[in-house]
Amino acid sequence: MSRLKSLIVPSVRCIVHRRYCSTERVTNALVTEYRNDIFEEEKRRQQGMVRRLEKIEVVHVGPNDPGTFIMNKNLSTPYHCAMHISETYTKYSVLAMVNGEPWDMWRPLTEDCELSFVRFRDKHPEEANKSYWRSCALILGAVMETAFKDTIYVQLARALELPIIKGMFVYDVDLGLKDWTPTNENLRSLSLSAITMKSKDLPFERLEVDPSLALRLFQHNEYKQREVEERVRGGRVTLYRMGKFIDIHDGPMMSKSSLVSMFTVAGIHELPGGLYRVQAISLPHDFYLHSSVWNKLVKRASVPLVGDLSTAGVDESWRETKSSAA
Amino acid sequence: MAASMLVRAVQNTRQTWSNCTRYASLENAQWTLCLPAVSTILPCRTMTTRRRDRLPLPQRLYVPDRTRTDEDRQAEELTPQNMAHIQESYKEEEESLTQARLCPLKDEPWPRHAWTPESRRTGVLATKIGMMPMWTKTGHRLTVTLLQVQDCHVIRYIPVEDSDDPDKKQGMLTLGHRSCSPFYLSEEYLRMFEKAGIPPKRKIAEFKVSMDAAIKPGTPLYAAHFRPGQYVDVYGKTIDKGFQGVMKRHGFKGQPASHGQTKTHRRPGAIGTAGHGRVLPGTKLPGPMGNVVRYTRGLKIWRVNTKHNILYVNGQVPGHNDGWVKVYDSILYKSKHRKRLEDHLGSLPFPTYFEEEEGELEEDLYDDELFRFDDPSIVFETAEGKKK
Amino acid sequence: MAAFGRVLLRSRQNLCLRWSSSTVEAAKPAAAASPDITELTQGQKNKTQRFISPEFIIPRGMKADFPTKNHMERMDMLRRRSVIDIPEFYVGSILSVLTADPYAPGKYQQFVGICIKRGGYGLGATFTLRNIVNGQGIEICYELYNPTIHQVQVLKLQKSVDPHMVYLRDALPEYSTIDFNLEPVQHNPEDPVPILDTKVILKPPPWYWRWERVELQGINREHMRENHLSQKRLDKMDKHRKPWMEFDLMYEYDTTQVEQDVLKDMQYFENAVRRKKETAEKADEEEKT
Amino acid sequence: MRLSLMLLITHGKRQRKLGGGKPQRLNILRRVVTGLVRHERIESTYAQCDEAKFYAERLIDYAKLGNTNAGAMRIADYWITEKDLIPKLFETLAPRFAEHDGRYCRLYRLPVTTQNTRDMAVLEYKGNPYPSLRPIPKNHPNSIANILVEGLRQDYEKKMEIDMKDQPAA
Amino acid sequence: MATSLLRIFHAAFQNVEIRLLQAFGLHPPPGPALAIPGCHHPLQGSQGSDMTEPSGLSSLLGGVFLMAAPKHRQSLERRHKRQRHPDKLIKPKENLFPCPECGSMMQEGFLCINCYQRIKYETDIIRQKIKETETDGLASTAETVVRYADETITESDKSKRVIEMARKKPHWFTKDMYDEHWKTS
Repeated sequence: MSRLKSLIVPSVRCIVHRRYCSTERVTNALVTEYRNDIFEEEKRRQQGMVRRLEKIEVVHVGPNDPGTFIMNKNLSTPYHCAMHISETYTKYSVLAMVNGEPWDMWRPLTEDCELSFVRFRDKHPEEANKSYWRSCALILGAVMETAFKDTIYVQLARALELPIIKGMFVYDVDLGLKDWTPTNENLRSLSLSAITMKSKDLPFERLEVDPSLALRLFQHNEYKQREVEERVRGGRVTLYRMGKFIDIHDGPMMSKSSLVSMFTVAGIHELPGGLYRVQAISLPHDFYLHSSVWNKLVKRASVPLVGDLSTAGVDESWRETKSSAA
Repeated sequence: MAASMLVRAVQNTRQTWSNCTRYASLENAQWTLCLPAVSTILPCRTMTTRRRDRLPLPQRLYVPDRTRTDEDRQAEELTPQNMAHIQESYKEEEESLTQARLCPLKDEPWPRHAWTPESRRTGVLATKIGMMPMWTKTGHRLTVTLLQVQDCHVIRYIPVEDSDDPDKKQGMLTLGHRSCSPFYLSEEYLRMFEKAGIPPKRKIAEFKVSMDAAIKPGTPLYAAHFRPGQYVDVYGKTIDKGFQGVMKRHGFKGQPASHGQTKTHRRPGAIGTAGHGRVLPGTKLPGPMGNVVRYTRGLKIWRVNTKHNILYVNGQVPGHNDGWVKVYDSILYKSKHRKRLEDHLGSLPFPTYFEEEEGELEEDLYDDELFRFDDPSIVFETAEGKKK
Repeated sequence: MAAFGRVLLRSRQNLCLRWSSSTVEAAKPAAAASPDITELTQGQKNKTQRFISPEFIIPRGMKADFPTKNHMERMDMLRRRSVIDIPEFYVGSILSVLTADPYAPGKYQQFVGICIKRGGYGLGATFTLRNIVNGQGIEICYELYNPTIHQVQVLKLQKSVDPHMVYLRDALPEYSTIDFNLEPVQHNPEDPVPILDTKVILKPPPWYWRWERVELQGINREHMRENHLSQKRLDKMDKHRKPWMEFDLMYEYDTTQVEQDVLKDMQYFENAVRRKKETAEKADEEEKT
Repeated sequence: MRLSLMLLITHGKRQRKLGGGKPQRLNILRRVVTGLVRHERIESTYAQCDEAKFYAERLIDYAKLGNTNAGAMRIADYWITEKDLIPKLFETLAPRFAEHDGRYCRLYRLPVTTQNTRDMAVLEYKGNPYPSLRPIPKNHPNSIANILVEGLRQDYEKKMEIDMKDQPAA
Repeated sequence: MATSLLRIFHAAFQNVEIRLLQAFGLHPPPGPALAIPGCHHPLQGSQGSDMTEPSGLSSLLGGVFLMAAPKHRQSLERRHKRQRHPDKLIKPKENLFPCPECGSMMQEGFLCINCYQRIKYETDIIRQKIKETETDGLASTAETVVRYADETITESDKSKRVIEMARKKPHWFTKDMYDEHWKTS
């Protein structure tokens, strides 16, 4: 199998380059392969840089199951610590808090620290909620990229960060289509592909790379290339991979796609610029909403979101002040 | 033993638990998506599966989970404030829907037809709420059953062409009975009521009607559909008595208490003969009693209360108090006294009682022979013909 | 006989103690007395509160207690009560009842007797009168809301200490012999209801029921024990006593809620009648003008 | 099995048998109720706890009538077998529930495990000093489900405000 | 064909021979169809004894208890059908879920045994301390409050009996908030 792969992968790469260079049609599947190859290579390179195993002391602080773990520096992640405690920690934890700061579940630990886990059911799950909402937007992007036929080349533009109280998350997509109004059945098939993605239980991998590599990785997507420049933090850019889908984001993201329980693509409508805005709503696995309540929420999320989105941040701040006052 | 059972159960459940989480995705997939509207509803099995008493029962769609309701689960999830909002919004929806039906609408009402002897009106769904004595004007004591018509609405009409009537003469009218919270109901079941634009109902049932007696979905039905003096048939499910002996089940006489009887006081006696050497099928023997559907036919309506929508029906009616029954126009004596019946039925509101047309009725409609409690006490005339 | 025994054991007077916030009646302050006058003793009867006849109180544990049905039934009862006057009376009172009877000469029948039993509830309520005419005991069970009843008159208002006085059937005839021409004894409505506390001497057995097993106050138990009971029956007597029953709180019946409902319905009925009268008067005036 | 008081009387179903006949049934329940008044939280079989709950609540109703009431004292004297608890009933428990009406007890079932093979339950008076047995409710206002529904509510309130403004104008 | 017929005839003749011998008392009778516990064979058992051998069925039953015994072995299929019928198997519980507090599995409608045990332990300690305050053995009429090392007493609790606990308040200790829930219900 591996031999077969070693034979195929370079050939695919050649095809992509040849085709692209020869201005033949680019498909999302080929681009995804190309991006994954670069991502894998970079990941292997970074892991190879850890020459020597060093031990760090991680203290688990929480109401239940306190303890200290001796873990590997730059290799062990909070998820591995959770595996040492119990299955419920791996299942229900959304984020880790390392020395009081949100930390991805799959991000390696770098020093001695105090560790705690955040769930959706906690008294103050704000960080978890935010990460859930942006992770769902990422899943939505993955759905849009894989759902269309090869004849259509989908370019993801941007995921807007909306507060949860708006009742939706959105992804702007360039479909290369005009005047397309999706039917209810189309929306349903999109939702279904999101649900199947969730059932695969895919982890959200994190990788910090150089901006030049990110530019090379997103060379087939003009919008993402523009985004790379905005996302540079301290000379580095953060990439996230879920399954085979790779996106650029600051993070942090939730641990696994199986934390989603309900996911409905509520509506797609065309923006003035030619882009399409995809609106969806989702609920974590820990919660229960009756179908009649859920239908109300979906109905609300299907109303087209247009115009100035700068007020979104205002709402967010209002929400936070209110919750802190309460 | 019990402990080991639990341990095993836990082990089993651990496996199923993980399976559940894995398969939950598929379940949720079905649940989350808006499936296309399905007009046919999946048939559910009825409650009784006894061999002898298996009769074609109406489909049982309303199957609430009594252990822990969806509403409870929802209340645990949401803050009291949010939960209150959700519940209020349901109430408002229900009100708006009902009001919308009561006011005149944009779409036109269905055409109305005159009554003909071939017409067959719809019945209504009602709740049995108890019994009480009443007296006629001759001092004769009656026992009447009170049937209340509660939020009875027409949900849908299946026209003659689509109905499974072999003669293609009668359509089907689905009625709903007693509004309830949507938390108890499945999404599929709720969709039917959305179409008709009425709040969801606990119980639905079908009635055969002739073509000219079709009523538009969304129309409310009242007790004034029936009038005093009319005869009705009542359809209900009898009280379950469980496994009973022949004396209670078939009214056998039993056997003497003494004179040498050993263990045969309530037994049936001989059940077979030497001739054929077997027990003939259909022999009356002990067995399950009750819990079967029954018609009680030819019950006179003595009084109708239009305010609370109560029918005062003569005699007994099958079923528990708080159980549902179907009330029809009686089909008795149809051939014998056809002329009289036609006169009688022709005077009834057709296809049903509409509030706007007949105007407001009196609170209580009485039969002419019934003693009203407002009237002075009964006096019997003496032989001379003068009153004392 | 057996049938009667069952009825007796099932009757709510015997099994269900009424609670109604008046259970602990003996030591209760008079101000907090409940409207349930049937259960109150003389000193606590508050005349400002209305009398509720016992048939208005539905028995405990009706299979399905429908407020609508109860309301409709009460309305009919109140309608009937607005036509004929059904006075306040108790077990032990002496009543005279006039009924229309198609088979009686003159089409009317009058009967006088002592009320030994009240039964039923709602429109089906009954009361039983007993008298001895020409040495023959006669009991008539009347339906309280039967439209053939023309008049119910209380000749002597008194109240037995027991829930029923069926033991008069086995008592000496002098206790249930009542003169048909008895003059009505006037009773001041502000006075408490007199208590009938005669101790009845029973005839020798056979009896209608084994009275030694039932704890009824109106029977002269000492006389019964000395004259009528064999040693075997005396031995069995204590076996059937249930002293714990008064402490089994589960058998109590809290009637406060029912009483409130009844009072509300009474108020509703009065208002409806008043409104009807006013509209009728208005219509008359309009006609005149 | 007793479902409710109404059902008990309705169908002629008898109370749950606890062994030893009717008088013995009350004797068992007296012991349970006395223990409950003393400790305010007891563990016993589910059948006994479920039956005793009704009596323990009714006893509070009587205690609220006051210790000068002879009827209440008589009932308390019967139901509380250890007499030093009678002042506690009248002076501690009755004032605690003075403003409340109805259910004064809570009943929890214990799972059947290898150690505990009987069907056991815990019965307690509300307002006791011990740590609460009830799980802390998890319906925090910051959970995602609540935020989503609150968004619905805010939309609705905004719409109502607009309607209110429009109405006087119209 | 012929050999099998011969075999049948041979068996039949043998049977007749044995019956004849039995009739003349020259052959022991066949063993009973009912097994007799505590006795190998009725005749073998009595051979060694000097007692005169009683005759008839009543003598056979005298002092011996007869039990029904299977005549044939049941096949595996039959046995498994009976023992492993789906109705007899333990049904898996569907209403188990992880405790929101501690994460161990619990059943719906029941307490979490893990949480209950630590609460019970704490309750016992408090109860023991309450008992120590009641030196005369009579129940106190004062309301009780528990104060942990890191807590201060509110004004309203000052008149109550205070139970001092030396350690810090555990995180799962919540006071019984019966007032709030009363209002909502």
